[in-house]
Amino acid sequence: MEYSDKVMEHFINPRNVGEIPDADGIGEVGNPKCGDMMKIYLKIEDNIIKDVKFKTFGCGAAIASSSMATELIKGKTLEEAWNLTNKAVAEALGGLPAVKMHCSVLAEEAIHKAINDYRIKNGLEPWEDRFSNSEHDHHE
Amino acid sequence: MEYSDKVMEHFINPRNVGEIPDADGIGEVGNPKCGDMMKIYLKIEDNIIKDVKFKTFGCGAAIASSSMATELIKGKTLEEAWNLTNKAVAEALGGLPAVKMHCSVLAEEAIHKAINDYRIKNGLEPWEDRFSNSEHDHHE
Amino acid sequence: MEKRFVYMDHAATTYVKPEVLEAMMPYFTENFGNPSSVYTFSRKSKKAIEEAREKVAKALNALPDEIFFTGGGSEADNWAIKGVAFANRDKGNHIITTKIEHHAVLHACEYLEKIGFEITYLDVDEYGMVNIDELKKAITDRTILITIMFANNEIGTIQPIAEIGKIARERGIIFHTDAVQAVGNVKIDVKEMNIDLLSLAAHKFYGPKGVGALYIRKGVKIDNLIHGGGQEKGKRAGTENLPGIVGLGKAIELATQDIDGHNERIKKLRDRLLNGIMEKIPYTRLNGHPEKRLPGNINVSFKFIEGESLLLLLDQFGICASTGSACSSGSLDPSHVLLAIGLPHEIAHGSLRLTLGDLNTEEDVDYVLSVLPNIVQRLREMSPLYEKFIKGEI
Amino acid sequence: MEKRFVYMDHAATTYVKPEVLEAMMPYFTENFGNPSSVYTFSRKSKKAIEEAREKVAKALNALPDEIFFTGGGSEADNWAIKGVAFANRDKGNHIITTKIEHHAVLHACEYLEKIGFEITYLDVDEYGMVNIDELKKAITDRTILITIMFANNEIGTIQPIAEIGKIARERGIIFHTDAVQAVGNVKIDVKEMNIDLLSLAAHKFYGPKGVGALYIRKGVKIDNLIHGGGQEKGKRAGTENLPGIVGLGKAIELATQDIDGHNERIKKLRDRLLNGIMEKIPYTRLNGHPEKRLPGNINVSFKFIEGESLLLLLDQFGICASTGSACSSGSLDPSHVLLAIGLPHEIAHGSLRLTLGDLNTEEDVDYVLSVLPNIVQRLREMSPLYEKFIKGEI
Ligand SMILES: Cc1ncc(COP(=O)(O)O)c(C=O)c1O
Ligand SMILES: Cc1ncc(COP(=O)(O)O)c(C=O)c1O
Repeated sequence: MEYSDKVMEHFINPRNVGEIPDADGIGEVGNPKCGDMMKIYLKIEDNIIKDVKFKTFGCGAAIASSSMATELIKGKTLEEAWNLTNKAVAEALGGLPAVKMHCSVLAEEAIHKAINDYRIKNGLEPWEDRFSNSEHDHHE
Repeated sequence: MEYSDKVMEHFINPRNVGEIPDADGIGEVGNPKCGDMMKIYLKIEDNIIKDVKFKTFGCGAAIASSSMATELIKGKTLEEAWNLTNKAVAEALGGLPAVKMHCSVLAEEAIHKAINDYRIKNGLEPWEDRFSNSEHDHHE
Repeated sequence: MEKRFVYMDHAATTYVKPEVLEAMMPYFTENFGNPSSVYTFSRKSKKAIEEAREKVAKALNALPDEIFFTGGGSEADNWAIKGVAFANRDKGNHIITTKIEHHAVLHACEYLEKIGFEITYLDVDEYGMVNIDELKKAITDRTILITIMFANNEIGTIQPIAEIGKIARERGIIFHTDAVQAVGNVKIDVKEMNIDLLSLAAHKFYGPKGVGALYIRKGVKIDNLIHGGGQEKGKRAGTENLPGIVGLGKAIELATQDIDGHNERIKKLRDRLLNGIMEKIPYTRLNGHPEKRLPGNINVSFKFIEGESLLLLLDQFGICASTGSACSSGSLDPSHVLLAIGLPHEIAHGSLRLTLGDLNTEEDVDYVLSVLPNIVQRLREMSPLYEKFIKGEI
Repeated sequence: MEKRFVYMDHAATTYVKPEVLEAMMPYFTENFGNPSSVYTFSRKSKKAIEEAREKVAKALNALPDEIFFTGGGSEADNWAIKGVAFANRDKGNHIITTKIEHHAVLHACEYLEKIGFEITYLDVDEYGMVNIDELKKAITDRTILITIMFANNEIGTIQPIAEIGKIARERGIIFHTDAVQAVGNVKIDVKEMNIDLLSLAAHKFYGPKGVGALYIRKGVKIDNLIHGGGQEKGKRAGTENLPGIVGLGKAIELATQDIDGHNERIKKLRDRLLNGIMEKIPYTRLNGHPEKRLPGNINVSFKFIEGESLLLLLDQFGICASTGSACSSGSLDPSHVLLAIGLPHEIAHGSLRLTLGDLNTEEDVDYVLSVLPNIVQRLREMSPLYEKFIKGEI
């Protein structure tokens, strides 16, 4: 289990760390019991992600995935952001060790949750994803 | 399993190797199947061992025991020679490894056989020893 | 402070001391003879092994005949446990151990469980201590083995081995202790402590990796784990790891010649570091026993952060350490030891083990103290748990 | 001729080649990190181990994932045999082996026999060759394992491994071969030869003692022998013997890079020695196969004399050799291998094994030829058996 240079770079200098006090959408996933938890804040204008911040409790891969995922959706439309897969996050990081792939899943999931949070707050139907029907049982 | 200097000395320069063509008593013990066999030749005059020779097929301890035992009985009376125990042979050799103690037993036994061979040839009762009733089952 | 290399993972493994390596060197290319051979050349090999055996025996107050060299600590543990179990099956099928053993013991026990043995895994208290009354209660007339570690590799807690040994001896039960972490750090006397079997590994006390030993008290019934040639009095087959065994002998001699002095030095450093951490970093808890612990061991949990990311950042500053977080090993649960002492999962994930040893200096300690608080703070500022805590949400 | 030191016991163990030792050196005191650790420092350790694994895989035409490091050849043999037996007990309890295996295999099998497995010990012919028809006949539908050595350590005979592998594969039986003596002397291709498990030990090919490997073909069901930590993909616990593994890797690379060239050189020396012995010493028989034998192996029986005394006298002249006589080992019977090829006990007692290797030169050979005939003659003149023979009594 060794991290790619890209993972390490994002882990050591994570982009978009922080909170957005007046966020338009917030998504929190994971469980500290399992060793990782991710919270994503979105600032949305005209269907575009104007700003994004995250806070993550977790391993190097979790932090790097958060950083990369937020970078990848910044400035994108909500549809584009929704379609960001965990695989794309992992690939952008130069790959993740097999046992750490779930960290990229967490990032995808957190973005989906934040977008749906925004949609619900704005009276829109939440979109359905592969995590919709069940709280993703991470590690259990 | 390491030999004492004395054992090595007697093994490398064994005393009394050879045959006595007109021996007065000959004792052969052991079994080549078991890896050792010893043959002792005695020349006896006036109840004294005037000369003794041996031939041995066997390990270092067997050869050294033969050499030491023959040295110890040379010039001795038959009674003295008879009373030479395997322990005395082993001690004179500075000790033998436990797994090699039987080699000194072989020497005691060969001397007894040679003495009794002499006694029988001379119409005397053979003496009894601890090996009398059974061929000593060496290794079996 | 300038970046430096600070190795604080001595419980994982140690470097080989130059004196130890020096002692080993002649046995690779020069005196390489097989100790079992007849010729003079191999006598040096045999002698070297017997000298090493005497050194190990002396360090434990055992007889040289009771020391058997192995390929490491795990082999010694497996041999002790499976060997006793198989050899004494006619007497019973019950084994008592604890929940905080090293995996070499735990998984050997679990294997036996699968094939019909019954294992009692004793609980430990919040400090990682076995309860003697519970041990006594667990004993049945089918109990053939008690295996309890001398000192824990994660939290450093030292068990009351002499007490346990006494109970086992009184009840006629074989007692094994995994002393892989204890040798060189705790005074061990197998006779006085009534220990029947004891495992050790050279690479935990500045000897080479890949070699260990099992002390087997005379008279203990035990099957072989590795059958074959007549080496080690027929109890452990395989051409002897000659340089490794010589290294083990030299290392145990060095490690046990002045345990008090060594402990004093290491403890002083350890306490300076521990006090500094507790002072500078809030929301931190010490894991393991406050006093009855290995001299070089620190195990702390920092709330709101996860251990692997902590290690990675420490690594950026040249600091080598370890954690009980599952995230560092790719396993699902955090350390079984931290869970056994009652830590909630999320706290267990935030654990950091720093194990000091002969490589460390005061400068190392001060360097870690200059780096660690900032790293913890940085990770906390990134942590949604910390955010909730600050906001009073948890 | 002047007295010299002549090591002709390479089958017992070899010295560590300087290049091998050099490769190992950085991993004792410098790059000593535990390969399982998270920090950068330990990455060198991990990388070194993976490189060694690749070298072993390459030498056998296996995948790196199929190579597992052990504490030596005996551990590898025990693991293979017991591990397969326990993991496949539901399929059957029958194991086939031969009468000439190394004790690491034989005694592991005998242990299994005691606990309910059935073992067939195949006979061999006068050259030490397994009979393929007998092997086929021995197979039952309860047969779970065939374990037959690649090359014999005493008489050097090389078995038809590819043929055996084919039969085993066709019948769906797991096939293990003890290749401890074969590596570096015979070309091995585990895929082509249908080998499922293969044991090797570094100290037989100029690597360090105390480290070996087991090749386990992907998909073979096998239990652990040593349970514990997750090292070696969870199959063999214990902190890795880092320098040992690096040494094994380097040694196998060197040993297999030019097997043909190596064999040609060693065989030439061997044949010069063997021919000299046969010419100069009457009443001598060659043991083992005349052609299908290890390039460096000579095993002869000198009638009328005993092996240990022969070794001791050779030792006086600086020559290191070995014998199958019980007298050299303190055991009751001469070598089980020599008995299995049909030698009478007394002939087996007079056996001498000379195993040539990289240390040997033509001068060595000529020196042995100048010394050995006299020694044999001297012992014969001391032998009552020779006396009887000369007198025509036997
Ligand atoms: C054929 C064979 N198998 C197994 C072994 C055992 O190897 P080790 O002594 O390294 O455990 C040896 C050598 O001793 C051997 O020659
Ligand atoms: C307490 C304890 N037991 C057993 C072991 C296993 O020793 P090794 O890794 O040398 O096999 C270790 C170390 O890893 C340990 O700390």
